[in-house]
Amino acid sequence: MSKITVPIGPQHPLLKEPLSFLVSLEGEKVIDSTLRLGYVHRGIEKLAEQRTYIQNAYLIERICGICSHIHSTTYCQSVEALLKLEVPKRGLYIRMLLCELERIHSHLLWLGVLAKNIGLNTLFMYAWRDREIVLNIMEEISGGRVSHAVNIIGGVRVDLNEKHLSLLQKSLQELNMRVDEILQSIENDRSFRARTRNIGCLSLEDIKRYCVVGPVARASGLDIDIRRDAPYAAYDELSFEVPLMTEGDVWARSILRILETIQAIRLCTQIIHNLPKGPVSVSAPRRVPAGEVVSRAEAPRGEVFYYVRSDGSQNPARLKVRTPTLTTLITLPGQLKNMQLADVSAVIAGVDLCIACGDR
Amino acid sequence: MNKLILKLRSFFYLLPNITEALFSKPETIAYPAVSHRPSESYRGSVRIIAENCVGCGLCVRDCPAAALSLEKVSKGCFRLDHYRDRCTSCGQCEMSCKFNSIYLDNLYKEASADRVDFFEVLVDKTKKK
Amino acid sequence: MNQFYLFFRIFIFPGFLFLLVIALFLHWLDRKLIARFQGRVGPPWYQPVADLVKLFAKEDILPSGTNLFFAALLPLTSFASVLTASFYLPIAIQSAPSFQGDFIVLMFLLSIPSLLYFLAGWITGGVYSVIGGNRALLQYFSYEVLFLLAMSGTAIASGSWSLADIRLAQIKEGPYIFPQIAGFLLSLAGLIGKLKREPYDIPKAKSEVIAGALTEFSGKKLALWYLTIHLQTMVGLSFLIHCYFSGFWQMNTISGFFIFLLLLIILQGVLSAISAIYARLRIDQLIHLNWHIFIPIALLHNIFILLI
Amino acid sequence: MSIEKIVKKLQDVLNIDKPVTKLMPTNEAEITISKQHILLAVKTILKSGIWHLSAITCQQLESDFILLYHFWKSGGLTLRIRVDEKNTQIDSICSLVPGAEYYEREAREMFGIEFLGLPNPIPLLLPDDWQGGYPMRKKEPPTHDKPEDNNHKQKGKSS
Repeated sequence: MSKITVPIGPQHPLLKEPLSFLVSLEGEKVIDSTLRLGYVHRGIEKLAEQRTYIQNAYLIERICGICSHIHSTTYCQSVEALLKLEVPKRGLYIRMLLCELERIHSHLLWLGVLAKNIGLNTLFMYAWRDREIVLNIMEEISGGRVSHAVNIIGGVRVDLNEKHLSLLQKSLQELNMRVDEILQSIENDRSFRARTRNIGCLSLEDIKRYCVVGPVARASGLDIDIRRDAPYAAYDELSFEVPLMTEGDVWARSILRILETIQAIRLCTQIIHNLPKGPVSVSAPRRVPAGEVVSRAEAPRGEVFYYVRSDGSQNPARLKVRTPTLTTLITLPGQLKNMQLADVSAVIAGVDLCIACGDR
Repeated sequence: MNKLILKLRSFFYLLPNITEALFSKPETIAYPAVSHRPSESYRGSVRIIAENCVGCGLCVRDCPAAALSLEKVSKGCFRLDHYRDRCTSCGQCEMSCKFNSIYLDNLYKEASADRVDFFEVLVDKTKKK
Repeated sequence: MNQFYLFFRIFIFPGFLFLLVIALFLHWLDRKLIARFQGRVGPPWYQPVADLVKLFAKEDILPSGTNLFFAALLPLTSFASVLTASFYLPIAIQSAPSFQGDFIVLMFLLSIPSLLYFLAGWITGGVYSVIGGNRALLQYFSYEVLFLLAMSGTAIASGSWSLADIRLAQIKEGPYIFPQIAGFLLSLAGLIGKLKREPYDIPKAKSEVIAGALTEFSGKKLALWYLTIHLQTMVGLSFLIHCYFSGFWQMNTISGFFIFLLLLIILQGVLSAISAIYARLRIDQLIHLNWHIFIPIALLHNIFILLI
Repeated sequence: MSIEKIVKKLQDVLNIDKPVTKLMPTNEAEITISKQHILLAVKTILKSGIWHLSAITCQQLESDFILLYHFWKSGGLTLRIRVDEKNTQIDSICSLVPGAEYYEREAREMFGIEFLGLPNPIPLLLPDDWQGGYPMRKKEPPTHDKPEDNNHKQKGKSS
């Protein structure tokens, strides 16, 4: 049978962001695939070297539209470590609240994308409908639906008032109900199972070899979560579980992400109940003393890594961003091998790519 | 028995959900007909109270998108420009301002197709005195 | 039959114009229902017309090297074949010319668009088009057999391959929907395959092959393809209604007309619900489902009918 | 095995007597090794139970390049390697840690570090026909866009 090369991307209905995939087909079977990044490379690492620390907090947020808050959190965390600043507890809690809200938002968005790619449009609409609740909360708190501009060096910019708290309480309850419903449907719905079971499997060995992080690793049975293993912000004061699955296929990943969403809702509830009193930020100097710092945080897609080196001026001398998408991208050609073309969409959606994160 | 029902239901699991959705109010709005109302804390576009502005340039220095520019003519005479196409509505200018002059409104505006709309002179104190 | 009546019959009612209006209405109903199932507002009533007008006004672009004659011929032929099919069918309770074997002719005419769909993918030559066309052909062999087998249950029961006889037999024995409910459901599945609706929308799976064989089409030709599919929905549903429900009314009556419309709307609702609750099948799952489950059931069903 | 023990083992294997510095925050150990030892060091680390490579950071200090290999297992361990500007070759660790491929490719195209044995040495982020040198090097002049470039300024209206 002759070989056909199907271009998936840079523009393709399957991808929400530009990424070039060349899939070689034999009939309907994928025999090879190559991958090309860089269509949304904006040179943010270089750009950050020319801007002040204050400006960078907003620049970093623009790395990605889905996990914007966790990026700026990690960045601010590392600069605060350089400055040896003690961020007030209330500020940390609000940071965490937004991180967890963002996790809910990202996972629901991802479920929608997966459902759309396998042709289950109803679930797609339901997932995005429920995501709207989170977006409304975030808009109410920060004034922006995806780029919150909440983090500043030394704390956060917004404070929660009674109105926010009551809104949060009400919305989180409703969200909990709806996410439960979604979990039920993806566990039980036959057509969803038929399209996601036993595809895109990654073994624990592969996960370790490719240094995969986040839900993809946890769905294959690797117990890794920065929030628990190396607590940042105030995660050591909260109790939560890290869900684990062992199947490692797309179905396991979807169940796992929804379980994580439920945990995130639990965390949010804890945060609003235990919110400490006091200021939300401390003032930070413009100049940062020389030094190097490494900072990690658990983004919705896994471990985010930041390295900041300061030479004592207003601008960072080097800012390195490693996003979780890069780790999962490496595994994709291996996952796609010997797969049907119809499953390519499910697998690509299943690893939850964020190309803008990967390209920076 | 329950298991059997669940198994049978798994063939058309979403059926109850879609029936429920059919008879409840839609979650979306018919957008251009029904206007979207952002929340009160929504970060809109940059506004200024011109009397308070002294032309210190703090906002210009901190703007991450270089959307503000200050032209100093002489002492006390200056002009503050705003490039709305660059503005990301982050609100850093509002935080940097020590004189309660620059702020963000909470109005939702559609983007314009006219270039002129993307440039705005916020404060013009060039011809004062 | 005078000339004027013939003109009226072909172009106005129940011919072209009526068909078009009802087909577009059904299409709107489909979109509105799916939107409501998903918790959305859905399009306004004029949306299908607006879409068609927009498409007809658009520039017609095809990849260089495409045979322009065939590219124009294919949508026209498929549109014509569906229209022709509609004339043999007593749509809207209007009597139609009937002869022994028109059941088979109708089957054939309704299957022409699917074949041409494959050719459309082949002549435009884009990667997605070719894959979409191949998939359409692969799917064709499974649902077409199913559709024919399931529908022929009514012909077997009435002992004739003529649509008029099938109706007469139903008036005598009662509608076939009750004794042949399994056959009806299977032919509905076949019809979904024919219309390439979810979950049988493999040839035009958006996340894999963009728009399948129609990827490279645009403008008027694409509008004609869409119109063909809308009409095919209408004609296919009418065919089902005629074969399974036509014992409910007398020919050429007002009440019959309204029952027919009501059935059409209900069946369209069923189709919408089915496409809302199922994910797209994979091609191997489709073949497994059709050849291993549906077609054997249809065969057994027919044998059962033959025995009684 | 705890990070301290691994660091000790590394020092034994590689014969390093330089003190171990600490990157902030405090549980991030850092050890300087020479570039010949990279494969040996990574092998030792993998053997002692750390498999996760968080990132490879490359940066330019005056004329030299610094490569930082950030390993992690409940605590960080960073290998610091100095690479001379004149001889930017270093062994690729892709054979030991396949997940390092993208980090090495990125360092290769952004800084011009040559990784020997990199399985797929094509550009990762930059265009295939990129002619602009190594963009992250300090010598590359930053292209800064100024608001004065706006050509619609003259037509502006005042509020």
